[in-house]
Formats: sequence, structure tokens, C-alpha cells
Amino acid sequence: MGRLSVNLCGIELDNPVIPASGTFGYGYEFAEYYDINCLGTFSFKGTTKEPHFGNPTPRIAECTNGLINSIGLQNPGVDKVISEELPKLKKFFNKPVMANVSGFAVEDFAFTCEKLDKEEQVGWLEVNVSCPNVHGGGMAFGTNAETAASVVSAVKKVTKKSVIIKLSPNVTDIVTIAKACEAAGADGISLINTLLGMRIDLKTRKPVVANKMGGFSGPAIFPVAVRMVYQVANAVKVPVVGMGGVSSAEDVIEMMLAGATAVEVGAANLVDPLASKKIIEDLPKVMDKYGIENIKDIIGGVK
Amino acid sequence: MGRLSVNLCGIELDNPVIPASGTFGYGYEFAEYYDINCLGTFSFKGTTKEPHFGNPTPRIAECTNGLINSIGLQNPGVDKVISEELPKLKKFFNKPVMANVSGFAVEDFAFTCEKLDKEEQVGWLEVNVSCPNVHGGGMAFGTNAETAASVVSAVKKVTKKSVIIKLSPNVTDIVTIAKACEAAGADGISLINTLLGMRIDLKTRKPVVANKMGGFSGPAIFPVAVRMVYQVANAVKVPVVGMGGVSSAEDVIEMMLAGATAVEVGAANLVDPLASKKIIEDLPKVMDKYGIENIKDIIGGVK
Amino acid sequence: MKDVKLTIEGNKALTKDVYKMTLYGDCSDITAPGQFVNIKIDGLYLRRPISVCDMNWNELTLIYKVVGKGTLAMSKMVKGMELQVLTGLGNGYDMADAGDKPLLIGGGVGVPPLYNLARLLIEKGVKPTVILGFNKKEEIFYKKEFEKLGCEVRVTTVDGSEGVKGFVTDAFPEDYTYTYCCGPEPMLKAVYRTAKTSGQYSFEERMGCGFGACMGCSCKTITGYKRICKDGPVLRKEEILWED
Amino acid sequence: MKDVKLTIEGNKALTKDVYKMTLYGDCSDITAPGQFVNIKIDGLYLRRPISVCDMNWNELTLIYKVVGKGTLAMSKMVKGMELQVLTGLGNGYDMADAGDKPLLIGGGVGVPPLYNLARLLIEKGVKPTVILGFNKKEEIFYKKEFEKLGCEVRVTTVDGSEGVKGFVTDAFPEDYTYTYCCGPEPMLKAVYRTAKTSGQYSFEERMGCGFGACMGCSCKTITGYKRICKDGPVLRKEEILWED
Ligand SMILES: Cc1cc2nc3c(=O)[nH]c(=O)nc-3n(C[C@H](O)[C@H](O)[C@H](O)COP(=O)(O)OP(=O)(O)OC[C@H]3O[C@@H](n4cnc5c(N)ncnc54)[C@H](O)[C@@H]3O)c2cc1C
Ligand SMILES: Cc1cc2nc3c(=O)[nH]c(=O)nc-3n(C[C@H](O)[C@H](O)[C@H](O)COP(=O)(O)OP(=O)(O)OC[C@H]3O[C@@H](n4cnc5c(N)ncnc54)[C@H](O)[C@@H]3O)c2cc1C
Ligand SMILES: Cc1cc2nc3c(=O)[nH]c(=O)nc-3n(C[C@H](O)[C@H](O)[C@H](O)COP(=O)(O)O)c2cc1C
Ligand SMILES: Cc1cc2nc3c(=O)[nH]c(=O)nc-3n(C[C@H](O)[C@H](O)[C@H](O)COP(=O)(O)O)c2cc1C
Ligand code: FES
Ligand code: FES
Repeated sequence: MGRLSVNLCGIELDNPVIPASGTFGYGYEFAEYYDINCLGTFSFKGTTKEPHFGNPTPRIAECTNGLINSIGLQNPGVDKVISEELPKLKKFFNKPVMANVSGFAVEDFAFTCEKLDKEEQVGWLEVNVSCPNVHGGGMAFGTNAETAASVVSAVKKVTKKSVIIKLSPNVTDIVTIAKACEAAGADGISLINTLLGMRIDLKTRKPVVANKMGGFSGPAIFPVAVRMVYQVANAVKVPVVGMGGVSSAEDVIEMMLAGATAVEVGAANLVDPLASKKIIEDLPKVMDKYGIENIKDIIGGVK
Repeated sequence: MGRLSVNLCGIELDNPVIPASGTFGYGYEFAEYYDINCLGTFSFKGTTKEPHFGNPTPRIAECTNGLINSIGLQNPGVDKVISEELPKLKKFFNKPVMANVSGFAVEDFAFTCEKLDKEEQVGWLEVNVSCPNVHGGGMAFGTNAETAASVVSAVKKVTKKSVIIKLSPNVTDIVTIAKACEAAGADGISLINTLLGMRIDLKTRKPVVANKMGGFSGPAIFPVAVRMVYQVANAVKVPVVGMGGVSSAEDVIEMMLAGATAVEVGAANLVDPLASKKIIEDLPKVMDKYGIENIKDIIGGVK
Repeated sequence: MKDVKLTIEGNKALTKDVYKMTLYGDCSDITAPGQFVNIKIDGLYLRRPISVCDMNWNELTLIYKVVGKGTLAMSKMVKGMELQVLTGLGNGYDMADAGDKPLLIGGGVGVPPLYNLARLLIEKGVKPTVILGFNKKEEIFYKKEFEKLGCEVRVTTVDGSEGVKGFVTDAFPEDYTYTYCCGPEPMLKAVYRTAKTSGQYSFEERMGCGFGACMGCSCKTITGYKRICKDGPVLRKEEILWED
Repeated sequence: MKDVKLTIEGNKALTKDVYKMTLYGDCSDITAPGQFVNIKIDGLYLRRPISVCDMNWNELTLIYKVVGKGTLAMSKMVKGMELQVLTGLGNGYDMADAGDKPLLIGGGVGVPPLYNLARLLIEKGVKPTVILGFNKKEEIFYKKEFEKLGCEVRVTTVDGSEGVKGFVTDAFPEDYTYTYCCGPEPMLKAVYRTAKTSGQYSFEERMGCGFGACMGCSCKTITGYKRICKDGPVLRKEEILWED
């Protein structure tokens, strides 16, 4: 076990760096480019019961040190993910992968997770409750403690794999939601998903993304992410996977000091396809600089 | 009336640019530097019933395109503001000023507003409900629709001046809170206050600000601010004062397209003391570029 | 795809707001005409996609129009500065279908990628007819460059200030074997409707990554969902699905 | 206070991580020794405060230690580059109280502002004694420069590798009329306790604005709340309130 290794819900990771869902596809675009086995793991594109095309384009807006996306969960549906994507993945990635799952009703989540539960290469289910809840009036599942917890309960019934619940930051009280999920059996909490944001094009006077609003992420949101990771890590006993704007080895260390056991890297992969690899390569020297022998020692180490 | 003028709750402003509370003191630091009568108005430092020193230092942390502050409402208390600051202000500012008011209990707000109601130079009361509610368990007033509305009701009873309620962005549902405040009689809504954020110093492993967390603002938060201004402006009939990361004339126009009647400029004043003045000077040429004859025509003009 | 540092060799205005930038460095991953590069610009978060106008060994030519912050910053760059560039993005044009009389149609800043295509076709012994569409005389660029290659060049201007008055579709020749096309979507659609042959059409979309990872640039086609950045930007006429 | 563009004339290392930068331009708002400037650095949001080490007409000297992103960026800047600088911030030292044998005490990067003070005192005909405290020999800078001014210079090093072994308080002279002091807070406190005279102490605090607008740098004093950036950074011994 190297000095970078961490244990996430019982599975040892060579390092805590995990490309975030939606920014790493199902891995090949990056595998064409570098050997992605250097990663701790990665979280694949949010997968749903049915295939989805997602929202109309434009789906992307530039922001100061970040971007807005309104992809809208484009994915081929869980059956195709299992029949096509996972077999392809096996050829170039020999570690457990994190399966990111979304849905629009509690049963959707359970349906998709039950199918993925049978897939050997899936190490963890990362259950993203930031999507609008069609039965709950359109507010996201993740903005209400009970509905978030109900998703956890439903999913836990159908899988033996670790369930990591991914929370939305667009809430008044992230701690109550995280605790409700832990009580419902979540094996880990990952946060933060994107902040709800909007940009308007001054020339056309139209919102830049066709869907008007979208998810804002990138370095700009890092202070909000650190705060929420800190709050949640101090309130739950299960491991926390931290993310939101992480772009450097220093950012990884700051997230871990705040309480993260592992750290996801999202938008940074889009502007620099080598970002996650570079972060992993930089970690040892940055750890040396700050006198960190083993990275797991600093988890929650903020004084 | 120039092409920059807007009407905010019955008072005509020469232009929509308003330095935000907490970033402009009581005006003199800037008045030493330029004639601040060029401003639409400005919102003075959050004033409370009693004097407050605020939080321990360090109170400031650098962020990517922003900063965290945990000033903690340092101010000399409403009596001194009335006896010392306002008379000084009168000498170099000949427009109505926006009085920013805070409190830790509903009666505090009413007490302070009642006193400020008698001050001729006060044009609007900007009531900031982002501070922790000591009677409500420490969560900010502004994170709950009923408590926010109860502050509005209490204040409206003791003043004839326009009451602009300033909302916190750290909430699940800003629209419900804004509507509750409107129903309680608010004459305007201003938003956003700072996002709750945190940074950790890698060397000392301590939070950078002594108070651990603080308010995050600056260009990084602009997309969140535009989104909330858009949501609220579409839900209420009273004018919205938009702010959060505004640093250029283009940003002012984007905020106004989103629905703001006037726009506050916060952090930008701290890194460039001339920021607000420059924005006002830039507005006409940026309006020309985008074919805007009168700035009031674009309020809420997003398509 | 390769992320390389390229050094600016030249950067000059061709018209009031269209610039030509030449860059020097490793261009080995650019393998087909019609591909694009994605440029990191200091102070901006997303990279800016620009089509390859020409590529010769280690020299890359880009032509771009100043429309916003990124292209404005580019227009101010000078010789010797370095740019971080992701090269070799997108599928590019397939020259196998050209036939012996291909028609190349470009509108505005859709013109640049056709230059590389025209040059490579001529090197293969195929002489394309090129239609270049602009709004007015002052906006015309690269007409001479195409002529120098030995193409038959037709220019259209909307106001008639030079060449044929009207749109690119007003200058179609009688005879052509295939169409290659790049320009604003309304132009692509007009060409699609007018062209008597099959063809390849290059599309634009706002991009997150430019290399297929984010699904930011997806579009629906007859053969399923495609990413403009990876499965495009060039789509075959047969697969195009116009959404409105 | 004035926000000016200054041009870098020189920037060189004095020790492993302490640099001296000289800048040229309008320094007219710097009116007292011990004032500071606040420097805009590309890519960083807040400005970085650095004390005036010396100022002569249009030439400004700063000495800074590389501790983080901002000072690292500064250390890489070269002659000819321009910096946006807010000048003339803070109250500075009041020389009226010096008497005829003032003691100037600096520790580490607290040394620089004392240079300007020493030079101005000497110009007034007052010869200060200067104690410069460092950790070890390799960290010493500006000893010769103070000597050249004509000051009596005492150096202390914690490890005894040069000068007096120990802290600045171990090198106090018998006789002095006043103390001027700048350095890390523990040093200020030690001097406060040791000094037999009144004096002026320069403090540091994280700053939002640097010119009195944000209340980011407030501290409690015996005479009420003060902003380090505007009412300080120099406090009189009589008003200092140690919080711990
Ligand atoms: C595959 C491809 C090839 C292109 N080739 C060329 C070319 O050869 N010459 C040229 O002048 N332009 C080309 N464009 C358009 C060019 O990318 C945009 O004009 C440029 O990104 C605008 O950036 P900006 O910062 O100046 O504008 P801003 O409006 O400030 O840009 C804001 C955001 O919108 C995006 N954006 C703005 N306009 C467009 C557009 N038309 N298409 C896609 N994204 C856009 C930007 O990339 C950025 O993310 C191409 C676009 C694509 C997708
Ligand atoms: C009035 C005053 C005068 C100063 N004079 C000098 C001087 O002459 N020479 C010198 O080397 N240093 C001086 N300092 C300290 C200097 O400002 C910091 O070392 C510098 O800001 C660090 O910036 P950074 O980006 O390298 O470090 P980072 O750690 O990346 O900075 C992060 C943030 O913390 C702030 N910060 C970090 N250290 C300090 C500090 N010690 N004091 C205040 N803020 C800090 C920065 O300004 C920035 O906002 C002075 C500080 C003050 C307040
Ligand atoms: C283009 C894009 C697509 C995303 N898609 C998903 C998704 O499918 N499922 C999910 O849980 N999160 C998704 N996210 C959120 C990220 O996984 C991550 O939580 C967020 O972007 C914050 O991290 P960052 O600031 O590093 O990007 C997406 C983010 C981006 C930028
Ligand atoms: C240093 C500082 C102090 C602030 N103090 C107050 C305050 O006293 N009352 C208040 O309502 N808002 C206060 N704010 C919030 C601002 O008025 C504004 O709502 C917020 O900073 C977002 O705008 P910005 O991104 O332009 O800074 C403060 C902000 C800063 C940076
Ligand atoms: S821009 Fe990311 S997939 Fe095309
Ligand atoms: S730093 Fe803003 S008041 Fe001192």
C-alpha cells in the first residue's frame, strides 16, 4: 500500500483521485490518451433506467473560472451500459469503477442499481439525487432529507455494493440531508454536485444554455465545496467523497483536510484532459512540501 | 432623466450602480478618493442595535476570483451611526443613502429601523436577514420564509421608508422566501448576500478565517446570483436589486436583463477602489454596443 | 488528440475583425482537413475551438473572427507568445467521396477549413470549384489564396458589392460530383436543400471539452446521437436531421 | 492613496527566498516611512500588501519573502513588466518622537520598512541603533545597507551563526530614547515587554482592501477598535492591547 492509498467503503484505492461523473464519459476518450489505470477509480456518466438524449443545445456556458452545463443526463440507459460500455471498459481499466446512477422516481433508482449490482466491475454505486423528482413536483430528490433518504433505502434493498449518495449543494441545510441518508443506510456521501447557475448572452438577450439554467462547476465553487465537505464530514461517520472545483494536488489535500476520504475531479478534466493524471503525479511532492507522509493521515485533519 | 436612470421604490437614481453594504464603509474612504455623488446611491455598512466588534481575525481569505469574509457585522451601533456617521456623510454625499440593517432578533431589526426611519438622508432600509437568528437556533433569518417575513412585518410597522429585504443565497428555495417577504409588505428584494464558504491553510491546517467559515463573494459567484435574481424577479412584482460578483458594466447589464432594477457592487470595490465609478463610466459605451438606448428598458428583458 | 504548446509566428488582420494566426510546433495529430483545435486562453475557463485552416509540417494556420473575449484576446497576441492547444480534434472531411469535380462551399468563418481541404484535393489531382459567401466586399478574405491553389473560385456577397449578389446557393455551378460545406447553420441548410449531390457538412456547437467527454455538443442524427466534437464536426448529408 | 502603474526596474534574490524589487513611477502618495503598498497580481483576487522599504522620488523599493502564490509570482517578474499598485497606504511611523538615540528593531521581513525610517532619521541628523533579527546567517539581508547609512547595526541569529545568538531582545543597547519596531507578532510582544521606552509597533493582518473599507483587519486597542490598514499598521505602545 503506497503513501497515496485510501480505503473507500472497504475497497482500497491506489490514490484518492477520482474523475467525476459526467466529465469522463465511460472512460475511453481518456484511455485513448493515457493509461487510466493510474486513477484511484472513476465515476462514469450518470446512468438511468431508460436512454436519454438530454436537454437541447447549447448546453454549455463559460463562466469566470467555471462553466455551466445542462447536459440533462444524456446516456444510453442501463441496459446498454451493461451490454456495451462495461465490456469495452474491461479491456482498458482493471480496477473497480464507480457507477453513477440517476433517476426521476424512487423506483428508477432501484431498477438501475439492481441491474448494476450484478456487474462485477462496479465497485460502488454513486447515487445522484440532484435530478428533478417527477413525482415530487420537480424539486430535486436531493433537496429534501426524506426523499433523499427514501432513495437510499430503496437502493440499499437491491444491492450488496456500497451505496454512496451524491448530494446537491443547492440546499439550506446539507447536514440534515446527509444524516438522513446515513441513517437510511448510505455507505458514503459524495458532494457537491453543481450549483444552479445562469448566464445571459448580452447580444441575443437569451440565456446562454437552451435550458435557461444549468449546473455551475469548476474552481469558482471550490470554497462552497470545502465548506460542505467539512460540515458533512463532521456530522456523519461514513466516508465523504469531496468534489467541486478541484484542479490541483493542493486542492485535493485541502478537501481531505476538510474531511474527504477521496476526491473527485470534474470540470478540470474537460479543459485539460490530463488533469487527473497530473494531479496524481503532483501529489507526492506536494505532500512532501506540507510534511504529509501518508495521505490517509490527513483525512479530516483540519484543526 | 438620463439614459442611465432607474426608479427604485419611488426614488429616482441617476444610474443603477450601488456599492454594496460592507464594501464601502460609510463612504469616506472612497470620498477621499473620488466624488461619490456619481453613484446611484450606496448601501452603508450593516448597522445593528448595539455596537459590535465582530469576529476574531483573520477575517479574510483569498479564493479563486473571490474572497471569504467573516467580518461579523462590525459597526458602531445605530446610535453612533446616527450621531456621527450620517452627519459626516451629509458633507460629501447629497443623495439618499441606503441604510443596511442587521439584527439577531426580530425586535433588533425593528429597533434599528425605527431609529433610522427618522433620518432624512436615508432613502431605503436594506434589511439583511443573513445573520444568525439567536432566538431561532442560530440558522439565519433569511433561510426560512416565515422568519424572513416576520422581520419584514416588524420593520414595516415602524417605518415609512421603503423596505428592501436582502436575502441569503444559502437556501433550497429562494422564490418561496422572496414571495413571503413580498406578501409581508417588502417594497423590494435585494440579493444575493454571500455564499457560505471555507478555505483551509495547508501549512497550518487551520481554516484561513478564524471563524472557520465565512461569506464567499466576488466574480466566482456571479452565475449563482444571476440565476437567483432571474428566479425571484419572475416571481415577485416589487423591484429586485441584484448583486453578487458584479465587476463590469457588462455584468450590470446581465443582472438587469435577469430582472434587476438596480445593481450592487461589492467585492470589486475592495480590489479596485475605483470599480463602481469605472462601471458607471463604462455603461454608456457598453449600452451603445448592445443597442440599449435607456437602461431601464432592459430590466427583466431576458428572452 | 495531443495537447501541445505552439508558438505564434504571425497574427494579422485579414479584414476588420477576421485574423489569421500562424503557429509553429507539433501538429502531428492533425490528420484530416476539417479537424479543429481547442485553444487555452489565459483568464478564460473553457478552451476556444477553431478549425484548422491549413497545416504544413510544423506550421498551423488558423483564421478566426473576433466575436467575444477569447477571440479578442487572440487578436492581441503577438509573435513569440506560446499557446496551449489541443490538436487533431474531430473527424474532418473524408476526401474519398470527392469525385473529380467536388464543390466546396464556405460562408464567413466557415471558409477557413475548406482551404486545407482544397489544397489536399489539388495535391491529389482533383480540382474543386469553391464558393465563398460573405455579407459584403469588405468582409472577403482568402479569395486569392484559393485562386492560387488553382481552384475555380466564385464569390457571393449578400449586398452584391462583389461577385454574385446573394447567397452561396445563387452561385452553384451546373456540374459537380460532391459537396463539402462549412458555415453558419442557415447556410448549411440552404446548401442541403439546393445541392444535387451527396456531401459533407461541418457543424458548430458550444463545447465543454472538444474531445467527446462531456456530451455538451450532442446532436440528433438519423443514425443516432452524435457529438459534434468527436463524431463530427463533419456530418454526412444522409445522416443530418434538421431539428427545426 | 493612489492606484498607479509602476514599472519593474529590478527584481533579484537577496537570500534563498527574500527578494528585492525596485519599481519606477508615481510614488507621490507615499508620505511616511512604514506605509505600505497593495499590489494587484494577475490571477489572484486580493491585492498583496508589502511595506515600503525605500522611496526616492519616482523609485520604490520593496523587499518581500516568497511564502505563497502571490509572492512566488512576484519573484518571477522581470524588468519592464508593469504592476498595478495602490500606494501610500497606512499611517506609517511618526518620526517626531524619535529623540536623539532611537532604537529600530526589525525581524525577518519586518526589516524592510525600517530602512526608509533609518534613512530619513539620519537625514534629520538622528543616528539610530538598529537591531536586525534573523533565524540564521543565510537569512540575513540589508545589514550592509543599514551600515552604509551610518547606523549602528546589531544582528541577532537564533542559531548564533552570526552576530548575537538569540532574539532581538538579547541585543538591546543600554541607552535609547525610543523604539520603532516591525516583525512577527511574538517578536513585537517580546520587544514590548523588554523595551524601557515608549515606541511604535508595526502590525500585520490579512487584508481585504488595505484602505479602510472592509473591516477585514480590525483589532482591539486600548483606545478602541482600529483598522490595521488605515489606522495602522503602526500602533503606539500605549494603545496596544495583546489579545492572548
Ligand atoms: C468545431 C468548431 C470550429 C470552429 N472554427 C472556427 C474558425 O475556424 N474560425 C472562427 O472564427 N470561429 C470558429 N468557430 C467558432 C469559435 O469557436 C467561436 O467564435 C469562439 O469560440 C468564440 O469565442 P469568444 O471567446 O471570442 O466568444 P464568447 O462569446 O466570449 O464565447 C463564450 C463561449 O461561447 C463559445 N462560443 C461562442 N461562439 C461560438 C460558436 N460560434 N461556436 C461554438 N462555440 C461558440 C465559446 O467557445 C465560449 O465557450 C468554430 C467553432 C467550432 C465549434
Ligand atoms: C501592512 C503589511 C505589510 C507587509 N509588508 C511585507 C513586506 O515588506 N515584505 C514581506 O515579505 N511581506 C510583507 N507582508 C506580508 C505579505 O503581505 C504576505 O507575505 C503576502 O501577502 C503573502 O502573499 P502570498 O500570495 O505569497 O501568500 P498566500 O499565503 O498565498 O496568501 C494568501 C492570502 O493571505 C494573505 N497573507 C498571507 N500571509 C500574510 C501575512 N503575513 N500578512 C498579511 N496577509 C497575509 C495574502 O495577502 C493573501 O490574501 C506585509 C503584510 C502586511 C499586512
Ligand atoms: C458536463 C458535466 C456533466 C455532469 N454530469 C453528471 C452526472 O451525470 N452525474 C452526476 O452525478 N454529476 C454530474 N456532474 C457533476 C460533477 O460530477 C461534479 O459533481 C460537479 O461538476 C462538481 O465538480 P467540478 O467542480 O470538479 O466539476 C456533471 C458535471 C459536468 C461539468
Ligand atoms: C467584506 C464584506 C462585508 C460585508 N458586509 C455586509 C453587511 O454588513 N451587510 C450586508 O447586507 N452584506 C454584507 N456583505 C455582502 C455584500 O453586500 C454582497 O451582498 C455580497 O458580497 C455579494 O456581492 P459581491 O460578490 O459583489 O461582493 C459584505 C460583503 C463583504 C465582501
Ligand atoms: S464538447 Fe464535450 S463531448 Fe463534445
Ligand atoms: S483591510 Fe479592509 S479595512 Fe483594513
